[in-house]
Amino acid sequence: MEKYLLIALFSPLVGSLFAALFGAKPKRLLTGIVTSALLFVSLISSLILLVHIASSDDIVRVKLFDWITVGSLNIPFGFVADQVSVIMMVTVTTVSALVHVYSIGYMEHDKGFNRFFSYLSAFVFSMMVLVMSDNFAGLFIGWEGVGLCSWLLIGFWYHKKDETRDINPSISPSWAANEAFIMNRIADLGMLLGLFLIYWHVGSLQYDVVFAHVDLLNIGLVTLIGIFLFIGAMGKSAQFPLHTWLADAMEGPTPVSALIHAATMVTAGVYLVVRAFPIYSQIPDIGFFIASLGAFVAVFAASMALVNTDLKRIIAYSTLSQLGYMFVAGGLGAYWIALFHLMTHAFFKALLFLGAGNVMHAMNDELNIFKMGGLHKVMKYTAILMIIASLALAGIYPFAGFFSKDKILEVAFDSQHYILWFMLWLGAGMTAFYSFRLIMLVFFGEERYKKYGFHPHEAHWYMLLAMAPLAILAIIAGFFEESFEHFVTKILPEYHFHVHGIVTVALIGVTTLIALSGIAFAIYKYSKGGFSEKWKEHPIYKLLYNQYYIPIIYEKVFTEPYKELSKIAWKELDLRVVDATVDFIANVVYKSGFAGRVVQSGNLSKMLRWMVIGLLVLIVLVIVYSPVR
Amino acid sequence: MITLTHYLVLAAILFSIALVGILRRKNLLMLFFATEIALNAVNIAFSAISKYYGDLTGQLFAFFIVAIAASEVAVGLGLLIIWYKRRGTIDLDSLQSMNG
Amino acid sequence: MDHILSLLVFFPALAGMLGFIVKKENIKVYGITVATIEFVLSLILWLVFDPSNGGFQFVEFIPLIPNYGINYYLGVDGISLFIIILSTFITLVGLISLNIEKNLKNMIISLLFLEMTMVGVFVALDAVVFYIFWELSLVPMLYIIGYWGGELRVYAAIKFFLYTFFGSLIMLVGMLFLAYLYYLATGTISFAIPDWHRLILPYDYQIWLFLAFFLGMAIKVPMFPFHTWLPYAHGQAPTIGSVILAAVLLKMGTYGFVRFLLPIFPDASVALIAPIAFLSIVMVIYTAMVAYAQEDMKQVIAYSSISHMGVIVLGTFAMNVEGIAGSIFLMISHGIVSGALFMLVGNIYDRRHTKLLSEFGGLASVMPKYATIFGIVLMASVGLPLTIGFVGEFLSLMGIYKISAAYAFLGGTGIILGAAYMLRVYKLAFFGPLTNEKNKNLPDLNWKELTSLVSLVAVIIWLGVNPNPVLKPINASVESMLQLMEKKAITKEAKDIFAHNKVELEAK
Amino acid sequence: MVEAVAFYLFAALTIAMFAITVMSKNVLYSMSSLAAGMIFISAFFFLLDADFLGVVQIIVYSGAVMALYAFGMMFFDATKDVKEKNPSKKIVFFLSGMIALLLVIILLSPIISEKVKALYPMSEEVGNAEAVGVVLFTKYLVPFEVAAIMLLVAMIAGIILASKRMDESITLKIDQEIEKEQKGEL
Repeated sequence: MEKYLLIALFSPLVGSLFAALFGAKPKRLLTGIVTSALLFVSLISSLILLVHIASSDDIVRVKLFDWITVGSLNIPFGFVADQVSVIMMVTVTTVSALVHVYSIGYMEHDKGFNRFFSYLSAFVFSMMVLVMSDNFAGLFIGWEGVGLCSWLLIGFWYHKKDETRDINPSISPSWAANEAFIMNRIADLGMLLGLFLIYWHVGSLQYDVVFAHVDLLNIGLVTLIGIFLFIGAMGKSAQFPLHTWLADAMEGPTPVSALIHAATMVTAGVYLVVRAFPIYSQIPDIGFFIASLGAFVAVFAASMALVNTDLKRIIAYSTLSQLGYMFVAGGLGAYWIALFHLMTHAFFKALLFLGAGNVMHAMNDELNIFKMGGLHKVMKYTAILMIIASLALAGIYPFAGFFSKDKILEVAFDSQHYILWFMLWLGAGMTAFYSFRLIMLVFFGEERYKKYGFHPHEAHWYMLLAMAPLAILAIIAGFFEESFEHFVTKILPEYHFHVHGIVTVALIGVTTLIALSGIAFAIYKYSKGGFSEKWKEHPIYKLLYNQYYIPIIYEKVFTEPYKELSKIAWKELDLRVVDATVDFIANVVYKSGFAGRVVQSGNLSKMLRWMVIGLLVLIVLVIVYSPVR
Repeated sequence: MITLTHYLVLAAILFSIALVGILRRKNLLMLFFATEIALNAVNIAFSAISKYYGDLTGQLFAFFIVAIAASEVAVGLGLLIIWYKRRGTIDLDSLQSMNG
Repeated sequence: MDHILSLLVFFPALAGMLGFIVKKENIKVYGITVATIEFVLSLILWLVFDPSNGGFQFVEFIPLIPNYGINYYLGVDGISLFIIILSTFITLVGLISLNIEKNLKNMIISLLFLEMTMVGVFVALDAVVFYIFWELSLVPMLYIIGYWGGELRVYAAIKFFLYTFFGSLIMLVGMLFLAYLYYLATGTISFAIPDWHRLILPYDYQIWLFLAFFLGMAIKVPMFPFHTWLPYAHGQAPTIGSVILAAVLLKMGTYGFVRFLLPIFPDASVALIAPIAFLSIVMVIYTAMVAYAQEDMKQVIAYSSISHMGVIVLGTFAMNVEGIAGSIFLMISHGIVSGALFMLVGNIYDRRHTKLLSEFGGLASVMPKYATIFGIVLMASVGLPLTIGFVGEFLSLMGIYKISAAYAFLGGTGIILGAAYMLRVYKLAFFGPLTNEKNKNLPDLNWKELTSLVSLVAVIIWLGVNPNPVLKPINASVESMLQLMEKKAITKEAKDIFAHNKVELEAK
Repeated sequence: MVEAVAFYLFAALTIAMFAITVMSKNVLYSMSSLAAGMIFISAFFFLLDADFLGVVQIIVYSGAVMALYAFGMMFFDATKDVKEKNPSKKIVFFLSGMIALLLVIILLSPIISEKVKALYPMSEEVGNAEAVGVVLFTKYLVPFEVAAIMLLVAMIAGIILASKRMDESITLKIDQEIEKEQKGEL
């Protein structure tokens, strides 16, 4: 089985390096095909591992060689395929294999075709390292690796120039890429500190050693570790206040958004919390904080999605919101539910993004949904696929989202955090509304695109074909709930519900109700032409539309002062104070040399006089310091 | 009784006279003379010490000083003559080309 | 093998002397050949080096002035081994990429001479020999900056020389006094560093001597606030000068910390952790900010060098194996990475004769190979895992975390700020539309530049993925050094730190 | 007693002579008094049992050196009074006076003579000249030879310097003249 593990891990890397060989060359279809094929190899290996583990409960471990050995620190390149990581592996490889196939069509006219596949496969490799590593350091490698690939891919169209926020809220791909990288770095520092803390008190970064040892540590320490690790998770999963990069990351090509910024990378934070459950289950207070933050983000992000006009940004906010849901589950100790939602979300959100990609492709990269409408006539399949995804997202039975999301609400209610439950419930309604607002504005209603002279067309058949499995999974994944629970709770703790029967049914009913009413409201409102223009002047609309002004606040509070400060540090402090002091000392020496130059007038009789004065001084010294007294 | 100290004090006085000459005179020739006086003062001191410690080294030192003084005079006078030929003066203040 | 160190030290200089009779057309080939032989010699040294032995190996001892304990005393341990290889490697790579027309012969001869002094500093086990090489290294560098530099070269060269020279003189006084103390303690004078390592000094003396040594080395590092010579030197020096300055010469300072300060003055080192950590943290954050404000590409990298050196110093004063070994590894990785960065800036300077960021933009589309290599090196510089930059930074910060979490946090902000200024440079130079007409037809890297850069990139990735061959010898030497320090410690504070500066499993 | 009388007499004479040397405005007077002072100094050497040195003093100083000076002075206009613009005399006398005073203080203080051990003790049996000769040609042979060479060199140097046609010597031309020459003005 070790063989399959290594194949699953390294075939994306091979694909990436292969594509990199042609990096700067013109498009070669071969690179797309090879990388996709290798990802399918990886997918199949992951499935084989899944079946193997499911059938035998045998955890596969591989240790390649030692990475860092210093003092008592020993970090190996160790990989493990257990119930949790194999689920992640399957999810990641499934979505990425399909996205690869899809990208062959999506990127067909792009100059950087080969480069794109190289980056994309490199991303998959990093993600596999992240999920398969058997220690925190390996996780960190993947963690940074996906950050790097995300940077490369967000900034894929690096040649675009910077715009003002009014024209493009993300300024430019390269700006967005840098923002994402730096934001993640902030969180990574937290995570690094967490690793240090673990190492100095446990002496190892191996999961099993650390988790076996957690019980022995005092609770304050565990709390601190939990906080530090969660800071890392906050960055990668774009939780408030480190969330702004995710919406801006939509500057990358859409398959990237589907794979990285919806399905896989952003869920790494959730994965970390799930993976580190022995730590988090020790510290329910921090868990509750995580859940609260998650619930807040769920509503906060959904509210921004309500009014946005950018096709991809809406989906990005919805991702953010769903990540909030996952953290609620993770924070409240329902680790397997968080993981389950992570998986179903990966499927339907990737589907949604790929659908959005089709639309963009059809509309020449136009993103404003108010310039679309009535597209279902030309893009029938895309419309169907996106509606399936939206239904799943809204949590309608029997789509996958229903099962996972509903469980999270149940957990919130069951653990008696009714406020959280209420927020999530509200979020569910908002989710349903904005999803169908998007569907309505894009696919139905007046055909506004004609006004702008677009000629939309359906995407390639293989792009649709690539989306089909995701659609199927978005529909049926929910029915695997029981077996999923059974499978992962071999590692993860079970969540025991206290409420049963009628209350559960009522909860499901209430939730479904708000989701349905959200959908109904959206359909009703937008079939009639949407909200009035006056609404756009409303302060609440503006607040939401401008993302609560947070990006601007960040710019005013952090970015610009930092720029100013660094200018001051350089021009005022470094040049005028530090360097000037050095030069001043040098000048004093230099000037005193000039002053002393008078002595060397060249006049011999003066020199003689100096000589005699020197002699006198020496004689005085002889008398003063005479050894004979 | 004449002791070593007498000689040494005499040497010191002579040396100071030489110093006066060195400081006061601007004529290079006079400076040479003053230098000779200083050397002689030291010679006296050496031979006095030599005598009172019963050691010949002092005398020999004085002897070498005499040799050096002789060479110094030979070379110095040569240079002085050249200088005088070129400048028409042997005033110390005319030696200003070493202005720093 | 007995005299391999002497061979390593003097071969380049002797070959450099012979270089005077080599024809002008052949001098470059000659220089590269010599540097290659030297590099191979250093690799042989590594090959025959016993990684499990923490002590000095290949020791050579010839009495020079036995009455004053001054001897020709060479030796190498895990701490110095890789810095030696770094020196020879960087010299070789620098020579390959050398792109100078003016008086090439003198340049190559000075480089070979410089190589001798660099290797000499790292193999010297006698303080006098160390000091001689330490000072001699200034001479070729002064010449390189002063002759081949930019407009302000004379100012920069003199500032570099006088500033570092001033520091070294204070260090020299410290050395003399230390030898005198050794005399008082044992009755014989000795300048041998291993002898000094065994000397237990009273606390007061330790503090004063520590400060004397520290000042000399801190200027070389350069620690804040003694850093202002560096931007000038880098700004004016030719590419090769900057490469060697950043890659190796700065390491002399931090190497001195490890070789002199820690083992000779363990108590003073422990007592002064806080102020030094403060300086290093200021250095990390402040210079990172200054780097962010720069308009000149090379200055960004110059300041980034200082910022990274701050992390090295932090790691050194972590007083545990992880931190010190990490800081030594970081010295090597910083040497490779900053060398590569300066070379890259040199490449673009050769093409455009400007380093101003405002002149560039969108270079990624005209020079994809260049952009790729720059990207990889940049990522190594910001410390991405699986590149050489991560290992050292991770270990250094991990080490200092044991001393204080706050130090680790503040020093760690360097990884955020580092990403900020490096990505800013990358964005301004490589991203965005290609606006400047002059950039539209820039040629991509030629084979000469590619050879040198690819070899650096190969090292960056190889040691990033598999740092253990390097870490193992370092680990052994650092461990034996720490044992020595623990044995020597006299103050309670120092004893505490050495006793508890390791992983301690906690039981509830 | 005789010794004391002789010492004081010659001391007074020497001091007087040298004072005249230093103070006189006329070079001829100075030189004459210097020669006289030199001869008086040799008296001290005889008093100190350094016969050889005394003889050398008279021969070398009063003979050779003074002759040199006398010949040298022929090049200069020696009859004129020397005109000098002297700086403040106060400083001169103050400095010299202070030095004299301090030297006297130093020399008056007791010297720890017990520790001094003669390297080349004087013997009563042989004469001074003989003893000096023995030491000079054994222990101080090399310095003696060096001194001889030095004298030779000085002699040659003196001859060359004084005899060369100075107008054309490049080595001693001052910079301005060289420049002029280069410009073709000379």
